[in-house]
Amino acid sequence: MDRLTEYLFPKQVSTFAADIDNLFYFIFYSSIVLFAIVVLGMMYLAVKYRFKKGDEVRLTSSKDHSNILEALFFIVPLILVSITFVWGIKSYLQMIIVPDDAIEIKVTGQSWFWTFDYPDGGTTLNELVVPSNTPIKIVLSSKDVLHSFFIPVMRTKMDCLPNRYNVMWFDAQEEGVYDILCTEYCGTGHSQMGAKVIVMKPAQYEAYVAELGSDDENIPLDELGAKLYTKKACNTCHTLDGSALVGPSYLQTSQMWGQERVFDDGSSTLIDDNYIRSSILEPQTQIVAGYQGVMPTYQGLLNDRELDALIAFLKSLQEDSQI
Amino acid sequence: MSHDNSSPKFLQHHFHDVEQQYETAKLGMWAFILTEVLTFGGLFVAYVVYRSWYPEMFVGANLLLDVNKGLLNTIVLITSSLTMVLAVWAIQKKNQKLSLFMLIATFLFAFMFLGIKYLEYSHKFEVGQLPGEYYSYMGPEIAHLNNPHIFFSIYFIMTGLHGLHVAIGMGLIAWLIYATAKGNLNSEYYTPMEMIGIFWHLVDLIWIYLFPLFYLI
Amino acid sequence: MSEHHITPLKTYLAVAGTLFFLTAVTVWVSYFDFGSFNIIIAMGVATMKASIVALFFMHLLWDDKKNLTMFVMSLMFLGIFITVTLLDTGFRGGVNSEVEYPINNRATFYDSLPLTDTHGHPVDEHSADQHGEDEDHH
Amino acid sequence: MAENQKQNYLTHPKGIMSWLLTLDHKRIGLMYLFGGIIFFFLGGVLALGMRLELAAPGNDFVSNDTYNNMYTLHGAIMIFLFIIPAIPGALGNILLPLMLGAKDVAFPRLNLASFYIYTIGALFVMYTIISGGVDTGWTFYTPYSTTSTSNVIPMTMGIFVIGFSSILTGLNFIATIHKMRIPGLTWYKLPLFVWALYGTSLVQITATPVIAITMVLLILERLLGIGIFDPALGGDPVLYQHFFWFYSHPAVYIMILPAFGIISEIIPVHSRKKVWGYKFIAFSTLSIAFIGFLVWGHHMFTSGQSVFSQIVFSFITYFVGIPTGVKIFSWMLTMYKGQVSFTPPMLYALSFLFLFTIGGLTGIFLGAVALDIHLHDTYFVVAHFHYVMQGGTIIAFLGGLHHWWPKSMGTMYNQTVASICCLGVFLGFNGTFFPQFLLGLRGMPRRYATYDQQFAELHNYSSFWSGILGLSIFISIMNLLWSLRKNNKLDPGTNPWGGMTLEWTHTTSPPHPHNFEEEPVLEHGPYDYDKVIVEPTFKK
Repeated sequence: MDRLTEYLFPKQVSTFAADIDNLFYFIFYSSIVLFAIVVLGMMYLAVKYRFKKGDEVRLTSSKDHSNILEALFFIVPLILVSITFVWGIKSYLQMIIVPDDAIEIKVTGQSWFWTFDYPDGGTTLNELVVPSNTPIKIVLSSKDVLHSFFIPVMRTKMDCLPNRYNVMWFDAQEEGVYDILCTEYCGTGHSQMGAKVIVMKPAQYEAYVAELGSDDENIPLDELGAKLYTKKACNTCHTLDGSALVGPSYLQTSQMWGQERVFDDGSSTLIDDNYIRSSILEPQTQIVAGYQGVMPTYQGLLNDRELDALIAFLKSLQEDSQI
Repeated sequence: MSHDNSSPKFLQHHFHDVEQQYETAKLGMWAFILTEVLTFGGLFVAYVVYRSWYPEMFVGANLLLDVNKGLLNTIVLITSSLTMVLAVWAIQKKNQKLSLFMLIATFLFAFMFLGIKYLEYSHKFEVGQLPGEYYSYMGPEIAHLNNPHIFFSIYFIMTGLHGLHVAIGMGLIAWLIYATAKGNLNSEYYTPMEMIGIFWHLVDLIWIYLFPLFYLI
Repeated sequence: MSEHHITPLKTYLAVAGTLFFLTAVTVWVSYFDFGSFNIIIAMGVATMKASIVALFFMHLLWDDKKNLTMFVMSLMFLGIFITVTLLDTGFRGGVNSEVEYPINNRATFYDSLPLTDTHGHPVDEHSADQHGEDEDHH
Repeated sequence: MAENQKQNYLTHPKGIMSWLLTLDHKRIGLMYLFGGIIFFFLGGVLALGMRLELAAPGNDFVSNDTYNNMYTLHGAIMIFLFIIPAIPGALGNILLPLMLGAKDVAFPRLNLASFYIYTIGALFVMYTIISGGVDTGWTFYTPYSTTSTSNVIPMTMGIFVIGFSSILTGLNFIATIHKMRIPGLTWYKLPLFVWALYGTSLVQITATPVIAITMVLLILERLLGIGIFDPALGGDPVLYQHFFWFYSHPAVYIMILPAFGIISEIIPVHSRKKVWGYKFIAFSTLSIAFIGFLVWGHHMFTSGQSVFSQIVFSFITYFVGIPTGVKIFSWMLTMYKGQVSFTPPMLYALSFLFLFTIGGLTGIFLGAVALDIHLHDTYFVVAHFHYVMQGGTIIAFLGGLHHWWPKSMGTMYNQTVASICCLGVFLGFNGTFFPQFLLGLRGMPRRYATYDQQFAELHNYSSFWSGILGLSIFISIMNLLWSLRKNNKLDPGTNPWGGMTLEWTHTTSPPHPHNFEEEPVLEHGPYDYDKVIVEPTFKK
């Protein structure tokens, strides 16, 4: 049985998860009964009235209706779907009506990463940090195409629309790190557009939010760059091992430092600090030959020190690989 | 399996009699009208939804349309509907000449409709009241309103599709003129004229709604 | 096909007369401001005109009722399409008010459009040049 | 008479032009069948390619972009070029006039035109594939479809064009069913397949114009930026979804209703028993067709439409379930006190009952808004609609093909091979798609080329069985084609299953070029196995 439930739902973390799972099991067991009636009935009738070898073709029964059975076909499913409908709506209202004391976090989808804006001004990328046992109101929108914000353990999901807000909420009951997935198709990087939700104790959360953005002053540039590489979701499209994903690998760029890079319009330029900087801030102006111009601009998402840090990190890769 | 000699040559082999063929054609035509209504229907939905979202903009933008030209076109189209129905009436009454005259009149009215539409369109093009991104008109009456380009998108698509139907209708009527002049259509067999007539009235019927929606309210 | 119903000429002329009359009425009414009643009156008159065209010019009055059913069905499905879509677009803000309106009610390309006079010409020279460049860009 | 018996629509008249310009509904039907099977094969190859990529978590076989192209084309080809035209266009065309006792459909020239419009649409789709594909998903959601650099315009043009073919077939069938029946063949004496085609045709002519105009608006949105669907220009992407699903939900019934019709024919004939609840089946077809227009919003439960419409759509959705349930019980009870033969068509019909019941019941899960929010756009949905579309429509199509093959081609396939293939299809299908329900519950999103390690085992299992499914379908079609070899003709009087409808009792196999030697006279209802004995005859 454990083995079986392991294949069904993931963990129940939000307050309404259990209710939704119970709704599932209610429909599931009713369906099993209906399904058994159809399949067993079908097998029984087919075998019992089968045409055996040597049987004679004869006139068969003219029975083609039964008022009791027909009434049952209507009434039993009608009762079951009525319960399902009411239960479905009741649970749904609970999922859509946000408690008044909820903390509001803005979530922005962009091809192909998530930005989270906290009430006190901090921002994280691809890592949503929330306090446990506290209602969280998520206000969704998108910068380019449709995305959909899905947290399986919370049993909730909502599309992110460009130029329009959508709202969802949850209240996590258990600390831990859980998956966030994009479920509305959004192009090349759709399957990699994942993020994590980190549920912390409320005190830890307070500390984390207060610290956001302030810890980067004191670490060396290339270490900060390494941190930003995952934190700012560069790793969604650029690898460190030379293999090409959506964009060219950092390692390849690093190894070509100081050499010519050819673009898809036939022009070329030397790879240097300025080139890296402009390709982060204005990615659409020069597109490396063989790749698609799909990278979003990071204008406003990185400060000067952070840009320097990424460049330092990229340069350091070459030295690492030579060792 | 051929029909006996008394059956007319326009009767197709898979029908029993003329009446069945006529009724079938008519039912098919009405099924086609149903699809036409729903094709325009999609655009009506877009109109209703955007009107409900931008009520002031719609009121402001339809003041930019030329009511006189719209009214003139309404009259032209209703008249052409009348001449079309009289063409069918005349051929039923075995008056092929009158029928031919009425068809030619219908054709000319249709041409007139498109001509007036052309004048309207070219004025809109001149002042930059274009659909979508090409919209550039920012006159004092409209500059403060949001997204008038959506109104003009819907206007151009709906009247454009309607104009396309008028043009197709003209092609069909031209063929009717040819067939009537040659005597292929007569009081015994005028099904194509009646079917094209129904199509033509549909074009009129749609304009009856487009006129107030865009020019008046 | 002589057994088909032939409508008297008078009927057709009377129908056309009514159509012209109703057109005049709807234009006349549009010069008065009745608020949202203007829409209702205009649509009511249009529906009267459309019914007359369908019943008389398109012969639905005398035809096999199947054809009428077909036509009414088309209107019914169109009605479903409009009403049910409005159930969404008219009630977006029902529970969470953020959802009701777009974030920006004005498309961004308006920011670069110069003001024009009623002939579509930019109001001042400077922006006229810019405007010209914009058009080349397309 | 002897000479007349040799003459059938396949051999008379002769020559390639006589096929290309034919007005004969049976030949047009065969051309549809031929086209449909080619695209079925193409869509199937794409599906197997996708399963190959998904057999392991990483990008092991193709890149993300290639995968996105593959799943888009798989969906679009299967839906627009195979399932929607295949049953009405092929089986419907061949059988409808025969079942009505008519010499042809109401508008034969329109019928041929609609086949060529289908071909033109198919050419657009082929052009899309050759010139680099399209990666938006078959749903073309804006604003991705308005900004994607792939070939959205030729693909949407193709769908626009194919829409007209579908509309013309629909209006042709409606006029045919109303006006071309022989005297005495009243509505309640019609075979249930005809009722199903009637329901289908009504949906076709009512819903298809809306997809046509939607595609036009989408193309204009790309070309002119009209701002109706593109949020950057003030448009609303959710409105696009309303437009799209106003067609595409009823389109589900364009796909499944003819399958219901086929099953309603196969089960009574092979059980040699009067069909259970004729009027219930007939009217549930029409009520499903109608209710199908009111439920499109259940594809949009996470889109951000108003809470009010969520509730309304969820409520109405359940009303589709009731008539569908009535049908399933009626098919099951038809076997009661009959003489059930386990022929290949009957085996397909029984697997249909099994699979479609799962497909239908899982729809109940998705209709409950709260639960759908978790399941939306996951593999649960993928599994659900494959159980309905493949487990329902395609299984019924294969069943119908096996049932009417001797009638339309005048040959009999190897029944043992056909039965084994049916078993292979059944097992392969369940093996492929059942694990996907579990994947969906775990939260595996659809349209992913790569996925998390936790989903690997079930995906791998699904991929393995998809090979068996593909192979079984391939062999079963080859088995049908192999029967066309020389000297395998059946006697023209053959009625192998003891069918009672006009196409079995009043014409030869394959039928006469004009369907019937002389106009049939109705002697009994379509399923009067309690009144008349029709011996199955099987002669070479």
